[in-house]
Amino acid sequence: MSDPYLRFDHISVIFPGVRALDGVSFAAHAGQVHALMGENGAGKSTLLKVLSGVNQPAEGALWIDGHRHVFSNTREALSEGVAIIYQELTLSPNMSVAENLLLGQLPARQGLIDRQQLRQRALEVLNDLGETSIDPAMKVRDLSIGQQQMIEIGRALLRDARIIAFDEPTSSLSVQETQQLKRIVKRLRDEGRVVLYVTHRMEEVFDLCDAVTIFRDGQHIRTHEDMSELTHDLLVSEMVGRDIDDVYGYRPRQVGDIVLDVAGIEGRGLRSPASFTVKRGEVLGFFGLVGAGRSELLRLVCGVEQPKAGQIHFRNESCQFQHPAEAIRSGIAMCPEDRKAQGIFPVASVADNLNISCRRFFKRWGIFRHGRRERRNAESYIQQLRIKTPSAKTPISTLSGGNQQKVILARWLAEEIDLLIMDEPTRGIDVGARRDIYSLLYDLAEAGKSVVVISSDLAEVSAICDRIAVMRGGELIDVVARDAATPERLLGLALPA
Amino acid sequence: QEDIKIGFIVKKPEQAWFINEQRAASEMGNKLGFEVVRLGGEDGQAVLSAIDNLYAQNAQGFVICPPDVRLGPAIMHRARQYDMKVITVDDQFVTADGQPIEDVPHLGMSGTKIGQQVGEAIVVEMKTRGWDPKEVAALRISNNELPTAVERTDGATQSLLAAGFPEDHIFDAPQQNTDTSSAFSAASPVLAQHSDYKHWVIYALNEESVLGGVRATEQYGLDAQDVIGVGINGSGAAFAEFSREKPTGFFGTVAVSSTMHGRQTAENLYYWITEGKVPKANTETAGTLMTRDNWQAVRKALGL
Amino acid sequence: MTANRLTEEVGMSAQPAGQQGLMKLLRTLLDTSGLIAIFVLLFMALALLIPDFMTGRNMVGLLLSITLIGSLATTMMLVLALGEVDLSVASIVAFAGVVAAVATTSSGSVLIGVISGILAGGAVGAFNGLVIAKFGINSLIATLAAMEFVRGLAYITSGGDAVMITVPAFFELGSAAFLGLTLPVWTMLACFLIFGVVLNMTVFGRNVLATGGNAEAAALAGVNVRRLKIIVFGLQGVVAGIVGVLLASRMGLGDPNTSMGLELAVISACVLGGVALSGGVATITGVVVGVLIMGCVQNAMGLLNVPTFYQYLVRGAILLLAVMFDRWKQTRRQSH
Amino acid sequence: MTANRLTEEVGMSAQPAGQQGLMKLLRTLLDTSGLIAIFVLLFMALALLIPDFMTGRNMVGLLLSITLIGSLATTMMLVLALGEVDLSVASIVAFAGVVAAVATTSSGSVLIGVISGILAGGAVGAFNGLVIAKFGINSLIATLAAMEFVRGLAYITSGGDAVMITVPAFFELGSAAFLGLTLPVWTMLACFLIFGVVLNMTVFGRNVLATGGNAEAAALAGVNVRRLKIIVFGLQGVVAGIVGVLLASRMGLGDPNTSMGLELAVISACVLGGVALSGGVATITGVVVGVLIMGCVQNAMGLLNVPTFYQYLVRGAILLLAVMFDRWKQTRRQSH
Ligand SMILES: Nc1ncnc2c1ncn2[C@@H]1O[C@H](COP(=O)(O)OP(=O)(O)OP(=O)(O)O)[C@@H](O)[C@H]1O
Ligand SMILES: Nc1ncnc2c1ncn2[C@@H]1O[C@H](COP(=O)(O)OP(=O)(O)OP(=O)(O)O)[C@@H](O)[C@H]1O
Ligand SMILES: O[C@@H]1[C@@H](O)[C@@H](O)CO[C@H]1O
Ligand SMILES: [Mg+2]
Ligand SMILES: [Mg+2]
Repeated sequence: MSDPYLRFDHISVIFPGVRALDGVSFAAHAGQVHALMGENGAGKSTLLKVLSGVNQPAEGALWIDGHRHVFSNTREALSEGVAIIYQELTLSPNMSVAENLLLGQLPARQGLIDRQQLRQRALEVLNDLGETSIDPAMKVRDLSIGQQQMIEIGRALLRDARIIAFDEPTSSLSVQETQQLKRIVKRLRDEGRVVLYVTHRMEEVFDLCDAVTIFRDGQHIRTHEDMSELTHDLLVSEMVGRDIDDVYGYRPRQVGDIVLDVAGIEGRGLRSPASFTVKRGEVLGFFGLVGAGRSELLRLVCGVEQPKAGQIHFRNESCQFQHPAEAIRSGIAMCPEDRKAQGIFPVASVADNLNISCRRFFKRWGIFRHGRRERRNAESYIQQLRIKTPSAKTPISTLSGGNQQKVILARWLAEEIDLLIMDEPTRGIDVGARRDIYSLLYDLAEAGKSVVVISSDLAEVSAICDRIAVMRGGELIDVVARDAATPERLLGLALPA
Repeated sequence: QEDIKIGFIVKKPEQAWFINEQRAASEMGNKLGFEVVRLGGEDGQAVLSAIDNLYAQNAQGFVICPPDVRLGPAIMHRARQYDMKVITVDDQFVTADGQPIEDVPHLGMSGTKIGQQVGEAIVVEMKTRGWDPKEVAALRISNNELPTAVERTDGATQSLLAAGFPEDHIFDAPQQNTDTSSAFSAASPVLAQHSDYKHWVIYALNEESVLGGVRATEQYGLDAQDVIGVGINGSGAAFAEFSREKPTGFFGTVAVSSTMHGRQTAENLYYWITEGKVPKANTETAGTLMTRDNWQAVRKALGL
Repeated sequence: MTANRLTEEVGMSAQPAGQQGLMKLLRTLLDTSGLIAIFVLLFMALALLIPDFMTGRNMVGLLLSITLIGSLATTMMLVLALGEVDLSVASIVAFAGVVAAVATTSSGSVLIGVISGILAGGAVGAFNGLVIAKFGINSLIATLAAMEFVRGLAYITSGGDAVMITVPAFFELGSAAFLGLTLPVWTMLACFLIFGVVLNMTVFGRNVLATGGNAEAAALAGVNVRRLKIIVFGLQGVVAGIVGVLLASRMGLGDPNTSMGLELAVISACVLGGVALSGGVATITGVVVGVLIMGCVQNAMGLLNVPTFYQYLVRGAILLLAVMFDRWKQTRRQSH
Repeated sequence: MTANRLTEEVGMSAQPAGQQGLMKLLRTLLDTSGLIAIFVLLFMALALLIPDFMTGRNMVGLLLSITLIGSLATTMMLVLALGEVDLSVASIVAFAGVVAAVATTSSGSVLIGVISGILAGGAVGAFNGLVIAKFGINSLIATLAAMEFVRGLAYITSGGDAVMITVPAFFELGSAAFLGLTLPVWTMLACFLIFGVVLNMTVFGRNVLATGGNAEAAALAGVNVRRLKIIVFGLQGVVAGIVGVLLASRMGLGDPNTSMGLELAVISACVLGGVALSGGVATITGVVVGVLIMGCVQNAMGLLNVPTFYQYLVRGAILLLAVMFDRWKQTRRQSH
């Protein structure tokens, strides 16, 4: 093989209390899709941030095309032909799609923006991304998360970079959009660029990648250049340091009476009235493409938004929640899909993020919080979900994306409620932790609670749920029992007719 | 004999008037051998803190121009607690029923009287110019939030009315601040509304505000000959105007010697502390009309 | 809404075509840009109800009275669009005026005076920008400090008293007229134009908005956020300097006490004009309308002889109502 | 950093145990909480350099001089922690004082006066909260409107002149002393204690911080954000009401002109104390230290007879330097 185009040379990155990367060295070649894999907090994003100049290594350097670099800001990296799609969305919500796509390189003549060219280039790349329904003049805040993710990708494409890195791009993409992305990635490879690809989805690795580098605890474990000798089990055990036979580990159980009965509900984001039920001890899945209206429907159920029509009965009582607080008090809670915007309190500690809702169960004299119980609660979840954090007092914003997601999940798992709605719960979570989370969900169901899981991950939704509701374009199409829920059937229902 | 230290607390320490006053007091201190601590007291809270601060420094008394004349009882309460002697300057304390507090020595000019002087000066100049009262309007730039301002403009109004100026020719322009540009903004709509008058007279609480009114008349193309503005104080704003090449609508100002006020009150307090000589209960000073013709002489005479 | 529909129906059936067109125009205006509609309605009401309002001299006076707020609002718009705020503008205005007065008087040259004043303003602005961009200090606190500091400098430079200007040419600057409008008015109009173009049509302006919307995103996309901030605060300083010099020349003196509290009026005008304090949202038409609404209301209160104390109530109420109306429009549009 | 390490080594080897302990204490202090360290150093410097500073009488005066800012800063801390701001506090102080004075004088009862004043403050605060929470109006603009409006109310209630209080018992309220400290001081200390506990030890306080950190997330996590905002602004109003009543009682009059600009001083103290204007971050010790630093500096300038104009410079510079130092500490800690 030719000389590697990109080489990481003994890179170490140190944050207070954490050695995020520890002398990492490996190389990636031009015309290669190189997967980076590892548990949450292993250091994948940090490595990409070194590549893009956001983080500076304490030691080590990058070699690009035979030249040594240590970037001190993103502009330097961009000018050396490095483009990164970050794990968290980085868009300016009130600006147009076109401006967001070309931010940092807006076309201009004598300082004045060339509107025509701006629109033209935006249209081209949108077309390329398969997002033909998006108008370049639309505001980014009016797009769904999946569409926003595609805008991020488009921005990187417009850079015409030699090195393109994707940090979990598919975690918020639908099946369709994922297909589109794979096509783009393959094209980039064929054009002879270096593509780095971070993901937690096994099937993508085997489907798309030419090499895999595995990290654990900030250390480089191994780089596989020959995909034929790599098996699923080997990959998992190298990543998490133990064997996991079946991630989903479905546990059958007896379901009880109807707990939640939603009848003819209408509201924003829904095209026609929707009806469904949830039973005691059941795990109900909601599958659909991005924008199918799943989040909207369940937001109507738990008081985030108010329905325009229809009835909701919870435990045989009619209810009309004006606010999530009311729903939570009645025993329904929803874990939101957008971690950054709706989930975390960035400056607050892990413990505060975790205890925000459940602390009402152990407050003292009606108003005072119970410091010791809160600490114990936080520590127990940190352990159970293997949350990688220096301590419970660490600000959550310094955790890796997946570990933040675990904290948010723990916030709701700690709730003693009867119906838990989880919107894309395992987004960005590693295999090992997913297994733990599924098992906690089954525990809840076995204890007589009910769980609703909204998921765009076809394999997940068909493996862990007892029944699966499928939505398409704002309509609830059908509810399929587990036995009948083959991936083909679900996808057939979800795709536009 | 221990060192003598007195305070000099003023309500607006940034104003030229008070700067002069405090500086003159310090000069007197240098001459007679006592220390003057210059402090600001922009509102009641700040005044009481200033007094506490003086007490911490072992000052034996203070001269004060209070931010509100009704603060008298509270200030005196504190001063007695600390056994400090008090003299008021410029603005005199009043009791709840509006009567001056007689047992605190005072030196200053009455707002009403100084206002009346302004009014009289305007009346005289109107006669000199031979204006027909039917064609004259008065622009009263008012500031109802400041009691002293009200006294002054009311005083001027009184004199005008007494001289037969028609009451319905007096128009209010309430300003939001005490500076030139706020007076300008306030004056503009009033002038726009009453374009039918040939001559204008302008008065306000101080020179800066009168100047703002004068600038507004210029904006509407009124000739300097058709405007009589008379200010109060005798500060840089007036000197600037008088030293311009051509006369403007700013006819004159009633100047008062801030220097004398500062010097005199500091001296009185010093002798009160050292020799037990109680100052006169109330010394009223008067203003001098300063115009383009005599301003340098008056300035010198008043030590401004 | 019912009321609206009613008006429309009446308009359709009974009224002549011209009025019908007007009605429709008004409704679209109200629907698309609430604030402009408020302003148009307000202006028409004032013109009808107050006899002296629409006179030429009142309009000239009105224009002149908003020059300070108007000029400063254009660069404040950029500052706010960036997600920052500048509390030091009023102090800069006073300081620049004093510097210009002192420099003119001591050098005898108007040019030197004007340039020193503007440079003084620009220097303070650039310093603000540097502190904020380079040290990451919150702009509210940095400019609050500058507000104190620069006011102090103005006092020290002037010795506390208004500084007289003895060079006659300096006064003429502020009253020099062209097509019936004076230099301060032309300056304000130029600011509207220039910064309108800057905001909407230049890369710089779009980068300002993007940075205000999401500073991290802009930095990651290669926008030089630091330089951007320094330039924007510098511009704000320069404009405040120009405003200060013109004010000094109009008033004939450099007054260190001038324009207290002006910063809040400028910020109000911007926010009234739909500029988001959180950054990322701003339009020049909004700002112009915000300035005009505030100016008209103040002018009308003068014409109507509203008692001072009630002027406070009116100003407070107008501000609140206008912003509330704007919010209401937005939620209405969203729920359509 | 090298300098620091040097000091440590020297400390280790050559100095006696007591001093070594002190050195170490100072260094930890400097490392963990920059601001407290600044304050301790400042205080020691003032005590050493200014003879009259450490006297009992000066300390009592110092404490009394910070009661307004100190009391108001505690609830402002909650408002800022919520990611909001309240510019109307100074107007509320004036209004509450006027109301208390008028009510006492007309009813002859101190109790009625005090209660009316506090209620007036609380009502304004609750109204602010309602407008902000219910209509989603930006708090800066809503409270700016309230600042004008309420100041107007104060003028109207009082007729523009300060209202003197004729009931002697009212006068005594402000000077009633216990253990050598007067009621305003005790009130401030109580505020420090109560709101410190509220912020740190109650569910309410944590919800305030969470809402300031991410309001949408807080709402989804079951926090009733609207009610929270109304309560916090209401509390701010009540405390401003109490402060206003106490001030009126100390002055013997309800002055509609009092405390102009106090809101900015209060916000400065909070920000100096490490409260983030973007919400979500606040500590009571920080706020107390912020208030103390500002108070000490002002007090020392009085004792040192610093000329007024230079006081502006000093205040501005101290504010900027303290915040810059704090930032520097943070980045230093991060890069370790
Ligand atoms: N700004 C920061 N400050 C402190 N610690 C940080 C910071 N950023 C990352 N870390 C720490 O560095 C480690 C590696 O984080 P990184 O984000 O690279 O993980 P990752 O492999 O991308 O994980 P994930 O799969 O969850 O995204 C984590 O332990 C994280 O807590
Ligand atoms: N902020 C918004 N403004 C306008 N329309 C929106 C907004 N967010 C979502 N929508 C629209 O609402 C509908 C449902 O969107 P949403 O993405 O929440 O569906 P979903 O099925 O929950 O998908 P997913 O959870 O996978 O993102 C879509 O038509 C989408 O375009
Ligand atoms: O406020 C005024 C001041 O401007 C000066 O004229 C002296 O008297 C005070 O009352
Ligand atoms: Mg990551
Ligand atoms: Mg969704």
